[in-house]
Amino acid sequence: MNTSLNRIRSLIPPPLIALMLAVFLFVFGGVLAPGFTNPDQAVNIARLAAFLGIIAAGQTLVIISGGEGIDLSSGALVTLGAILTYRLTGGDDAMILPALLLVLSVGALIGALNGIGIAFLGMPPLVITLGMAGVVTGVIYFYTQGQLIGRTPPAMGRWLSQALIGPIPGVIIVWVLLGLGMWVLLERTAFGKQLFAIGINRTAARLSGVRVNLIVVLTYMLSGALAALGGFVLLGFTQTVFLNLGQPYLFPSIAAVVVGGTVLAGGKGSYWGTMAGALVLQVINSLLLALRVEEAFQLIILGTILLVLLTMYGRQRSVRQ
Amino acid sequence: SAQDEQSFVIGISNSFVSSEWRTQMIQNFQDTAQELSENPDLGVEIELVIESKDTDAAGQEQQIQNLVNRGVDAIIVNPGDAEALRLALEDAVAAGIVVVSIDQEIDGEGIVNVVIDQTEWARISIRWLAETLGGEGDIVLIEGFVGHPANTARMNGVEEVLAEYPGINVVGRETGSWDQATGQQVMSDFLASLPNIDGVWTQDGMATGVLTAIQTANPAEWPLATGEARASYVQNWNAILEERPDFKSIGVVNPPGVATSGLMVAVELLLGREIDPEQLGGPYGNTLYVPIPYVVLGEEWTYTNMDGEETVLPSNLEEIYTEVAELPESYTLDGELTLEEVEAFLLPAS
Amino acid sequence: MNNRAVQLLNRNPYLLSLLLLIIMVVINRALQDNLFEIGPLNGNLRVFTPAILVAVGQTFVVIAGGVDLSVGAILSMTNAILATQIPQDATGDVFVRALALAIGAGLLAGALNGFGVTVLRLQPIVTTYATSFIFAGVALRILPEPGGRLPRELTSFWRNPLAVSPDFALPMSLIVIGLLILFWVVLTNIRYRQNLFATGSNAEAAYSTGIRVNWVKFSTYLFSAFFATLAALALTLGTGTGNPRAGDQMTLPSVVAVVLGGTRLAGGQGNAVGSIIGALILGLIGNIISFANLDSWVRPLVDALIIIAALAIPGIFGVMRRLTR
Amino acid sequence: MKAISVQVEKAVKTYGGVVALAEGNLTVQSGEVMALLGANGSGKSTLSKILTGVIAPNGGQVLIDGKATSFGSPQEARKAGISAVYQELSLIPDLTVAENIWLSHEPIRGGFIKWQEMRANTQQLLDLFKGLYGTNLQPDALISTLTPDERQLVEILKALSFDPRLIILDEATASLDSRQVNRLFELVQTWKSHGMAIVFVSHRMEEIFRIADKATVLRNGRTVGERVIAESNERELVDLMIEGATILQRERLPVVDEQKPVRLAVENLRTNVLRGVSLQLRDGELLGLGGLQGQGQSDLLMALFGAIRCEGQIVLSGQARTFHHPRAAMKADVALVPGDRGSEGLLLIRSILENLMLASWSRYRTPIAFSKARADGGQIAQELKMVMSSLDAPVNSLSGGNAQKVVIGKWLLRSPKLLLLNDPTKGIDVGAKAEFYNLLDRLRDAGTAILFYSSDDDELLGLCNRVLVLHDGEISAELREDKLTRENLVAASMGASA
Ligand SMILES: Nc1ncnc2c1ncn2[C@@H]1O[C@H](COP(=O)(O)OP(=O)(O)OP(=O)(O)O)[C@@H](O)[C@H]1O
Ligand SMILES: Nc1ncnc2c1ncn2[C@@H]1O[C@H](COP(=O)(O)OP(=O)(O)OP(=O)(O)O)[C@@H](O)[C@H]1O
Ligand SMILES: [Mg+2]
Ligand SMILES: [Mg+2]
Repeated sequence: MNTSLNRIRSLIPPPLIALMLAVFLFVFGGVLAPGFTNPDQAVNIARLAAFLGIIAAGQTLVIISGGEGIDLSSGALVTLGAILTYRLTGGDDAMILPALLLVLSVGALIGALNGIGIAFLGMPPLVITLGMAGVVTGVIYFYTQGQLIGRTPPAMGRWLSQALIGPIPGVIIVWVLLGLGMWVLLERTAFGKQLFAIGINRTAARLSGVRVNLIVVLTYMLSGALAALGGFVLLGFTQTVFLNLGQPYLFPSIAAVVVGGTVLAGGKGSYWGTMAGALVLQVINSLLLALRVEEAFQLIILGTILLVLLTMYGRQRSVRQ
Repeated sequence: SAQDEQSFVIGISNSFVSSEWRTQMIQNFQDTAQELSENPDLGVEIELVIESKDTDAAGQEQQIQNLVNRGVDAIIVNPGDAEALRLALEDAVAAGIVVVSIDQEIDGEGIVNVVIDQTEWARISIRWLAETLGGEGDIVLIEGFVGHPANTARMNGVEEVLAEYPGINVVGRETGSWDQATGQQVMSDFLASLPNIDGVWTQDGMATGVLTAIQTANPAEWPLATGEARASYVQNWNAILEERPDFKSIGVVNPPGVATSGLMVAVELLLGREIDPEQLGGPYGNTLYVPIPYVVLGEEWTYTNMDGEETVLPSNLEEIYTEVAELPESYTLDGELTLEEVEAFLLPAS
Repeated sequence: MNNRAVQLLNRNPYLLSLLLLIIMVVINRALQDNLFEIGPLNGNLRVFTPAILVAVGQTFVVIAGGVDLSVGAILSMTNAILATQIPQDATGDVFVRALALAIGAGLLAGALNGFGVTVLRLQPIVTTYATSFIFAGVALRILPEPGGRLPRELTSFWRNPLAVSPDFALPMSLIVIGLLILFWVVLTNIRYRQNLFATGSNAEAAYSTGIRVNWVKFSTYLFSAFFATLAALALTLGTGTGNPRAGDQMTLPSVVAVVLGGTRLAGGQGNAVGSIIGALILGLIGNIISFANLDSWVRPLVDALIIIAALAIPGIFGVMRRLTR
Repeated sequence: MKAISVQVEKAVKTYGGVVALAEGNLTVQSGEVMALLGANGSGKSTLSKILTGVIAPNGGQVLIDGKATSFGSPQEARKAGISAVYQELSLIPDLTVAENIWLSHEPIRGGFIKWQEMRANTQQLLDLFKGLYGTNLQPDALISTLTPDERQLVEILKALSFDPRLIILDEATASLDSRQVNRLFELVQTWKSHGMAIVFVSHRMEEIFRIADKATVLRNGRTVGERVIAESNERELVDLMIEGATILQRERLPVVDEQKPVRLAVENLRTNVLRGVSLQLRDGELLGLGGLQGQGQSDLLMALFGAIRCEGQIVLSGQARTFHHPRAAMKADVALVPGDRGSEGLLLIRSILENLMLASWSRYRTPIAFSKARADGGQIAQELKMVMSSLDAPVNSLSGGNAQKVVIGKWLLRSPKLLLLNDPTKGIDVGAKAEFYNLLDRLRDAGTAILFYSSDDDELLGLCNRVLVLHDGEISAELREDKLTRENLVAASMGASA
């Protein structure tokens, strides 16, 4: 079993496995739950996956950067991004762009603080980003005093969430563009190549002239900005904000990255894997719903599926060879 | 005069902040404390100590202990887990502290609960849905946290009423975790995978998410959806009516003002008044039920409760819309008892 | 700072934590006069005990180079078992049976984690994330909604201080903390300790030295699950009831407590006593904020800032050392 | 000691598609030193690890005292009396010397570890190398604070602490200085006389002829022969190891012409280890750095490359420079081939191309002109005669020698003016070394200034124009022309000034 699994793994890259699984589950879902497999549902799943996928983009970079990289502040930043957009635009379409710029900057700033803590104070990413999540949440409470004042610009719902080109909502187009951008960043820029390098071996990277600390800080900045962008986009979907809007997306975004074959240890992975991972998770989610499985069993099934997926390609080297 | 004013320190313990309902609840506490302090008839000076954060049962027990250790005169708690706080609150009662629980009922010695009847609250909207559908159709239910007492009470109400409508089929039931975005996702999924949904029953903030999902999917025939009594929902409702004059919904108020009522009860108890045992009810016999203030409706409707009593609920959407048009979207429609109404719960002053 | 102090801190990072704890106690005492009176002391320590126990269990996993994100769910699950298996009229043997059942279920959960990490060779963080769904689901199956009520004798036994003499009482939780420290001291003097640290520091080297690395890793998940079960016991006795989501907010703080206690997240270095200290620090921060009379809308921010500052202290020391050298 | 005879027959080990060991045969008895020879990647370590139970073979068998045995784990091998000094060391950085040596067989009473006894036993073992290590090496010192040679000693003592009947020394001398090697060889003689069997792996032929009784030679994972050392010679063994390899007999090189421009001038350089080093290096000169391990050679190279902090003056091409980061040094056309290619030079799971390009990506614009990068990478691979399946294969699919070529190729792509080499041939086989020497010649002829640290005296003698010997962070001697002899090198290494 072991070697045949290995063979499958070496033949088909994890992102493709994930994508195939998503398609399979979607098609097979129609057998289990009649009516599940239809174009509306496909668009719906892709739309929901897009939000998750966009939020998981920064997480992908951070995980690739290695050093036990993980960004637990992204959930809180999603919330902050949405709340800032909501308040700053106040429902005015003309304010969308300025708000977007500000949201990205704030996200990048918070991300930079994470990066500085990691690169210069040597704090474990898990811990500092968790702490930062607390700080961002604290900032949100302090900033809003619990009162969510503002409004969503009507254009955001139209452009992002509702059907824009044919039945396709804008967010899916945004997602695909982001996917292209991420591919260029990871595979066709020096930054991307250096990111993979620091994910594997920071000493070797440094001795090859890579400014490790700089790349780490930039990566977390990007992660912060992308999470905040996720909040911006999500506002187009929810139309209103609330204080823990983003938190439910945090762990699924990490799961999407891992299910997409990006190695948690760093140095190996892709964003299109994450995109496939987001689709898988969303199909599973929707399917469980369509099957009317009781919540307790939904959790058990979800956990089991994750374990099985990971076993297919998330295995580490054995100590004994 | 100031000399014979009695001053009380009252502790508030709240274990969930990430909700505007709670924000408004806290605001109500603060406003009421000030009003009562300024009320010359009462002659009290109230200082609030507010412990409010997102936390679990252990964290809320710590809040309560800290309040006790400060030596407060009364504690008003909105419990995250009513049963888990029972012992801690009984200890507080034993230490001579007045304990009032709002929003949720606690089964504990010496604790007074001040709540609305959650079961009845849910019965109103589900009956409206069933009647408006003409007793026929496929509906989905989107509930809050499975296992949360309030959710359980509400779903009991839903089931009781639905038992009277055999023509209504529940084709989907799922939790939206009392989370607007989750509610929206769940509804999107329902709309995509269930071809003909005639109606959707949901609660609280999830209703906004459900409505957004319907707007986004924009099926040929919109399902009939229960709504909520919140400014954002009323504003949205009003906006939709301009394009779809036949759009119908309902918003049953779950008032954050229960805080005001709870605080008044606590103050009266501190002043030595006693509760009229006749007024106490509920599963544990220690609950004062605050009436549901009103229901938002686009057209008049006659509500029949389980005992067959009929109440005519007026069409009030326009009036309410003008009230809330300029309020923040998150504002929850409210209602609270007056001091006189609270007095009615008490034995006459000796 | 003189060299020996630096070296001492380097080799015993939990000393820094101890210092931090002392500072927290002093601040808390300044704000709260009755902190050391038996009532508040007993209450505080009792409330902190579940978090302490979870953190101690987490320490084992972290030292061996892993992390257990399922401890909260295991706590929920065993809390559900205890609450459903101990009725209000339970006798001693019912209690013992329920406890055995809970521990059995906890160890089974730990074994599943250990299986995922050692046999399936999955990354600990994702394995335990995935299994946490399973355990949370089981918890919800066992106890669909919060409830259950324990006999009052049981809850009183745990909630009230143990009267040692007419004028001296000892919080039960203090006894538990004492036992935990004793347990750690014993453990650090047996071979298991060496195997544990070696595995976390360099698993391959440990393996070629003849250490059964997989068993050691496996055992750490049993430890963390076992301590999560004990935490569930403490919680169940403290609240007298069960909640299928009781552990939701216990997992990440346990990792923070472990790090605050000077244990290295990358493995190979650590101390369970430090984790106790870390959990106490987190608890006291909550108290301090409570007694500082801050506006409730700034509290979460202040809370988070204090925690992040505490976490950053070792790093800041490191930078200072580098700059002054 | 109970006598032992060990036989490995037709052992096979594959990793996925990679055959690490195709047919490993080995026989060794009590009282015998068996050398295990072979080029890089020929399977020596793999065979050793099969013997110690660390690796599960895919085929073949191990006979201990004539009985077929299969070790399920290292502790089973140890019970049979086999222990090993591993090439990549098996030490735990966060444990102390004593804890490491006694790991998994700590002295205990009633389950509790007897710390005092453990320390005392450790001291006893350390005394075997008395006087040959620094004051740092104490029973209570953390492994992470030790120098490479001290770690190597601890690894040896650890293997010894199991009281083995067969001990495998896998390149145990690679990081040791000559005095430590001498001492080890004395010990080996004693062990031998007590009836221990020894398997000795080394790339230094001179050592093989000093200590081994027999030699088993591996080529491409296959045992190709066994020879009695006394009846064989270097030529024969090398021919067995590598077909058609030539052993370089090199002429002593002259000192470089004073007319050549000075590329590098260092004045009073100090780091934690260096205590004031001054030197000059001209274009086209290959300046050797000699001395015992850890005397500051690495520090000197790392400091010049901006990888560690230093004080003092560095003048490069006539300009005073301070590099705060390797990147700055790179921009000034300095390159460093680090000492430990696995941990300092390579991104093991990434492709050969990415490894080659790591220092040069910025030259290919954004988005990266990939076809150009690929062409350049292919060219350098060809120049270095890299044996590989494709540029996209991961670096960890390469043998040691070829992996080292990737590290060097990475810098050749940037055509450095000053090349710093930190013991680049450590653990590289004879064939790869010869190619590397030719490369150095070519670079030097092209005018590159090279600063070359080697732990192999023969290399320093055969390759360099001049050699500076470091001792205790200072230059103890400069050897050139007829002063550049083995005797002077050894003497200067001990601190004697020539
Ligand atoms: N072997 C290693 N293991 C783990 N982390 C390492 C290692 N080597 C380097 N690092 C990380 O890299 C940092 C040093 O990187 P470097 O100084 O190259 O980056 P930089 O700060 O961007 O450079 P500069 O600021 O000088 O331009 C260390 O602080 C550490 O976080
Ligand atoms: N874990 C592994 N995965 C894949 N291939 C491996 C692994 N370990 C070793 N190999 C391959 O097996 C072959 C034999 O390796 P081995 O380490 O036994 O060689 P060696 O003779 O000890 O070489 P050296 O002289 O460089 O130490 C090499 O080609 C190596 O690349
Ligand atoms: Mg730097
Ligand atoms: Mg080898």
